[in-house]
Amino acid sequence: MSAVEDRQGGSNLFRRPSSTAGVRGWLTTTDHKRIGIMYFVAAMIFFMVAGIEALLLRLQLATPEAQVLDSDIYSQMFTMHGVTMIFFALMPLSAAFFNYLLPLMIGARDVAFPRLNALSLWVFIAGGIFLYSAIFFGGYPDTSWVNYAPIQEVGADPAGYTLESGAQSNRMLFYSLGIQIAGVASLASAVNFITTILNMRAPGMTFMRMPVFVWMTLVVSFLMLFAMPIIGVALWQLMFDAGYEGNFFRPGAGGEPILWQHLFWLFGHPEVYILILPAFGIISEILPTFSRKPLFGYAAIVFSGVAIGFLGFGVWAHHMFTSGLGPVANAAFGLTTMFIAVPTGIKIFNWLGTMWFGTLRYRVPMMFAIGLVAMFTIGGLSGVTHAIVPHNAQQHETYYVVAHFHYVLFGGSVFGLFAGTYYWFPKVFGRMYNERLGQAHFWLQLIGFNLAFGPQHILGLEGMPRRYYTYPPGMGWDLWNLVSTIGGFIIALAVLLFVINLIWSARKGPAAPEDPWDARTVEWMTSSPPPQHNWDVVPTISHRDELWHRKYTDEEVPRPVPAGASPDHEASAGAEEDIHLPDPSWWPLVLAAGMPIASWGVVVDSWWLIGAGIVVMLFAGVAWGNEPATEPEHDEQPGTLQP
Amino acid sequence: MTDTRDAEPEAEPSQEESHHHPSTSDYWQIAAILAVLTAIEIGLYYAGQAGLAESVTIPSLIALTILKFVLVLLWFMHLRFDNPVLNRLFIIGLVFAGVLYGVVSLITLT
Amino acid sequence: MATETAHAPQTNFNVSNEKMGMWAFLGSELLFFGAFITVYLIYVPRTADGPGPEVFDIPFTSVSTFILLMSSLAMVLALAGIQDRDLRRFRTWTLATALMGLVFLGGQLYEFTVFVQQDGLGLTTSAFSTAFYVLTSFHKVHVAIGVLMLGTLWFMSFTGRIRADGHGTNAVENVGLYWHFVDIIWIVIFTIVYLIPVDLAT
Amino acid sequence: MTARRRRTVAVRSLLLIGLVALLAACGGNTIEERPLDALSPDGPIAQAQDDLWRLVFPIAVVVFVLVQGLIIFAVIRFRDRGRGQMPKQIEGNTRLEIVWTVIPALILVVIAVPTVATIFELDEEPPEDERIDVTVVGKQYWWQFEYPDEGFFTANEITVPVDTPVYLHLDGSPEYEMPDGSVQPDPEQDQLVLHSFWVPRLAGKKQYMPGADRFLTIQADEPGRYLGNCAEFCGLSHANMRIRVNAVEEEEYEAWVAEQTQEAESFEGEDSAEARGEELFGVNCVSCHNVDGHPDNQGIRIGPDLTHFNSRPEYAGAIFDVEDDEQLADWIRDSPAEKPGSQMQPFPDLSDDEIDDLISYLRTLD
Repeated sequence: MSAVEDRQGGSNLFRRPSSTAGVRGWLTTTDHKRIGIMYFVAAMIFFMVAGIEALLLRLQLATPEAQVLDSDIYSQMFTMHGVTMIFFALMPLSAAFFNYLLPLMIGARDVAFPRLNALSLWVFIAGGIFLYSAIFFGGYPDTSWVNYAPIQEVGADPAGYTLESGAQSNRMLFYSLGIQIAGVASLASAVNFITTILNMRAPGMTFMRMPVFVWMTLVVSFLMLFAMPIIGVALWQLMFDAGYEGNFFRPGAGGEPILWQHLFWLFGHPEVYILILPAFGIISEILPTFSRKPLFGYAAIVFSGVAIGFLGFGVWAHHMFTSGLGPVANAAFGLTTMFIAVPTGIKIFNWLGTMWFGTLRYRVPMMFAIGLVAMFTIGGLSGVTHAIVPHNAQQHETYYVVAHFHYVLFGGSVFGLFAGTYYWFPKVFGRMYNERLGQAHFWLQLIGFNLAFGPQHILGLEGMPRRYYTYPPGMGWDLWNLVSTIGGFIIALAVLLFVINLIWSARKGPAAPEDPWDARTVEWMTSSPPPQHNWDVVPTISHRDELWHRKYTDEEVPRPVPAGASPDHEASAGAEEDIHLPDPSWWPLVLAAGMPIASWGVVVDSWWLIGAGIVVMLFAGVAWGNEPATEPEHDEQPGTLQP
Repeated sequence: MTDTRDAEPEAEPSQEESHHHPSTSDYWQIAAILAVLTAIEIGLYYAGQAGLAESVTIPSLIALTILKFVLVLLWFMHLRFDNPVLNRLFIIGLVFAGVLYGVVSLITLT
Repeated sequence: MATETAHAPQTNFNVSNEKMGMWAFLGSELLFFGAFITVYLIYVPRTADGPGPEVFDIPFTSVSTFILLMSSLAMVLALAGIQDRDLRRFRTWTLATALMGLVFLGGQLYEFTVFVQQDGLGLTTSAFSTAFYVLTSFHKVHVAIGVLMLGTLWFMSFTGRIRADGHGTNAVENVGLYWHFVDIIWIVIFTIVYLIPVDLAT
Repeated sequence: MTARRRRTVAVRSLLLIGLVALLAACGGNTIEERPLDALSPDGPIAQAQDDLWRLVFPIAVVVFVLVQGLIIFAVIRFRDRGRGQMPKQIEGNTRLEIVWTVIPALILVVIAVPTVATIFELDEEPPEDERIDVTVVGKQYWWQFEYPDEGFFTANEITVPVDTPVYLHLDGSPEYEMPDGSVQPDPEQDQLVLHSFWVPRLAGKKQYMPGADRFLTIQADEPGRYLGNCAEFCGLSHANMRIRVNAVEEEEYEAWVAEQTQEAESFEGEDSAEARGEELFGVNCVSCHNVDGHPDNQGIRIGPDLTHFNSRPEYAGAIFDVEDDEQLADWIRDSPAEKPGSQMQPFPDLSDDEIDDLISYLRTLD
């Protein structure tokens, strides 16, 4: 009876897939680990695309009055660089880690809603494909990722002597709909991860025993849950303005342009923490492992993370100090912004405390983790200088700000995410990465990064505004721009080494043991790579660093626990559990496919195409509702399926 | 092809919850109260049209709306009887929405 | 839908994953509607010399509001039906809920056509009109999705996914939560959009 | 000294020399070579902002050195020396937590107090009888300046007296008095977008917000030509929208104002290049440009007011030299090709002679 919809679907394609092999197995998978890997691969592709866009920008700026890109292409490139990096590279890279690690770290077999998880992945990919299809409809969005009203109403060339006005409104629609689709994916992930963490922890895994990475995932999920709707509304309104001549942000008809800035930054500032907190979580796992010490001040790090999350909603107007909010609002938001430095400082000092008196082993993950602490500190300090509101009027919209947020997002997020990639690589692929290549990657990236973004501090303070496609000589900007461009290409080389290392090692690297780093948390207890069901027996948690306590005695200077005496040996003697895993499904993929179809309908103004997209989504949604997550008739055999 | 396996676990919690569930007559009573409150709201609207001061009608309308909101939340949505964690999820959203949008309106309108 | 947790009967909070996920989602929805309502409130006086809130037909909207309010009652009665293992009561009240939802939608759409054709209040007339139409349409889309979910539930009671032994109760409960949420949002919109601003505008 | 040691020393010295040379190459710049430098204030507003920077930057440097020093120390001191030693398992220390919560908070208080004070201080409006009012409208992609008290307009370039606050009204809903006395909204009212007015050495920036009013005070201590830019993305030629502030002594300023209030000379009825140019201007240009004194002037301000075009050293958002006839001819013929997104329509039908005549007329507008 439960298979009614299988027969309804009719065609062979939509019969419920039962095999996990081949391409079809990946397309229909509901396994959080496979979804995590696909998230990573797709996000890395977007990361490199956005990186190439950045290189083009840097080429154009390397010398004054260069002619590499014209103003129009330059505007498209910097807009797409920002949008892609934030919504299609960094957020999904974090989601890749959440997906893969979260169930393993809390001792679950999967996330709470496996099909919703697959939906998030496919919606994100559909959004990316949709956004990049803009090239066929008159070009990419070109009014910057913040897209301040009312330029989004009139386009980058209102006179229309250079650009066609129809193409300009299409560009705005791609901006609006592309990010909205990505937002749907984030919202679905947020609901999924919150439920998973709150509801599906292993026995004994109390909140204060959760790894910090899980805590940060929880905070980030709440940030997404409450921030994504806000940008969703703003983008939805923009869609009506750009596509249907609405008046939300049109001053002539009573619209309020400043409202866009409010809605954008109400989302935009929590978004910064959505991007950075996962990296904080990752290095809070790596630093203890490679220092062979527990995390210093676990509770302080957790609560400062939660505090950053909350405060993140109370500082949005510091992006708007020059928009004329008045002295009271400016003072209030200046103060909250300064205050947020306190929990951030607590984190930095606790990481230092973790390293202090430790036995530090410099493997690649650890180097990137220390790199994050050092580089993020610089970004944090320039952040404090932004909070001095009067001087912010000098810094705002200059390269000083560009330098600041690249120190936070590249020096912070990207260093952290790369650290995590190296750290969990052996777990995911069962093979070790190449250590020497990894170290070369680290040093190249550290040097290239500082060359690229360090000089931008100076450029900004010397008065170079952002988003200029060209600049005249004689401003004192020539040298530093050249240095910055050279640094950008060194970063590109470093990332190339990274990708080569990953691809080569995933195929040819030496086999990795279960626990190559002598780590502390439970994901290292299962095999590398983990079986599809994650655990033969779900671990029972009795300590914060559960695995460490199973391996070492509780003495001040620990000794290894004698073989056979650790509790997991006792546990594994227990009876086999009856394991039911979610079955694969086509519906997440089909539902996701409906979204770009309807969105293309909006762009070409075809109600038929919009309708078709909606019908696809509704059909998939109803079929989804009628399909049980787990088919009752076949049981997975533990250990038979590998991701 | 019967779903016996997934029937068991989900039947369990709902049975457990049904101990606290209000009866159908409770639901009818709540609905009646909601209907009356709505009638009062509409009455207030017309009273306002007829000249009743805004300082009376607007606060009363807001109070009645909040009352209706809470009644549906607590009774129809069972928030009164369910695990407090659900309560919190919703209330965080409510507080965020209220405070953030309140501040935005304040800044924009002044 | 209701069976995602089949392999994990015990959850940490003793609440089904679906219910917790639904509440989290509803918490998020508050920020969606909150933003639309805020923008509307700011834009009420900005009619750009076009028609303002005085075009609203209070008696008509009151009736459709009342119908939506009562559909919430039908929804809990449907849930009570399935909880009491009474499939017939469940089907009757589910269908009643969906029908009341449809009546509400029809009334709203009719009201829109009146505004556009008789009062000349188009989407592009002013900031006020854009904010009004987008806010209420966003709510209408929610009602329409709710009606569709109710229809699916009703259908599922014939395919054996919802049964008299209580199987599928979780799904009914979650759709119910969504439906009531859509209702309470309308409670707020009705007051803020229809009952209050006329006073402010005059 | 071993060969290895010598090599290390040599490498280090080279690195050091390179670093010093690099710093010298940039740090040695005079202010003329960094005309937009935000850390070289030349007026009381920019000075007040810079004072805060001078307070906060050293604090940031100290924290930077402290944290990076601790990291480097830990990295060297606590490295794994391969002795297989196991460190003590320290979970945390409440006293330390309190210390590194309270100390940053105290530092922030030190920063916060003068910050808030300066915010309110800079927000004060200069007294009406001591200031000069200028109304600013951000167009795409040039700045329109109106001296409302004296009743004339300029573009991209303003002249102000030193030591006098200039109160800029960034007017988001501009209106103009027409020749017939009526008041009309800006013809491009619906096309206005965000800009940001920024002359770094005189004051921090402020957004130009369509539909709203914003105010900004600037003031110069010394006579000079201060450069500025649009700082909020406004379209294709965002990078080509410059600001020039000429600060001059009081007498010079008054002379300049007297000159700017003059009407343009008319050549009606003459037979000269200027007269032909004036006529061509009347046919092609007055529908967008205002020239006080032109016989066909309609008072329309879509493009810049050209009454004193030739008195401004630069045009087109202050990117082209006004004395370059060839450039000016190209500009008139097809301005969007010269400056992306320019809103001035191309005039492909004007002959070379006609353009020469037009330029001859423009040369008289000073």
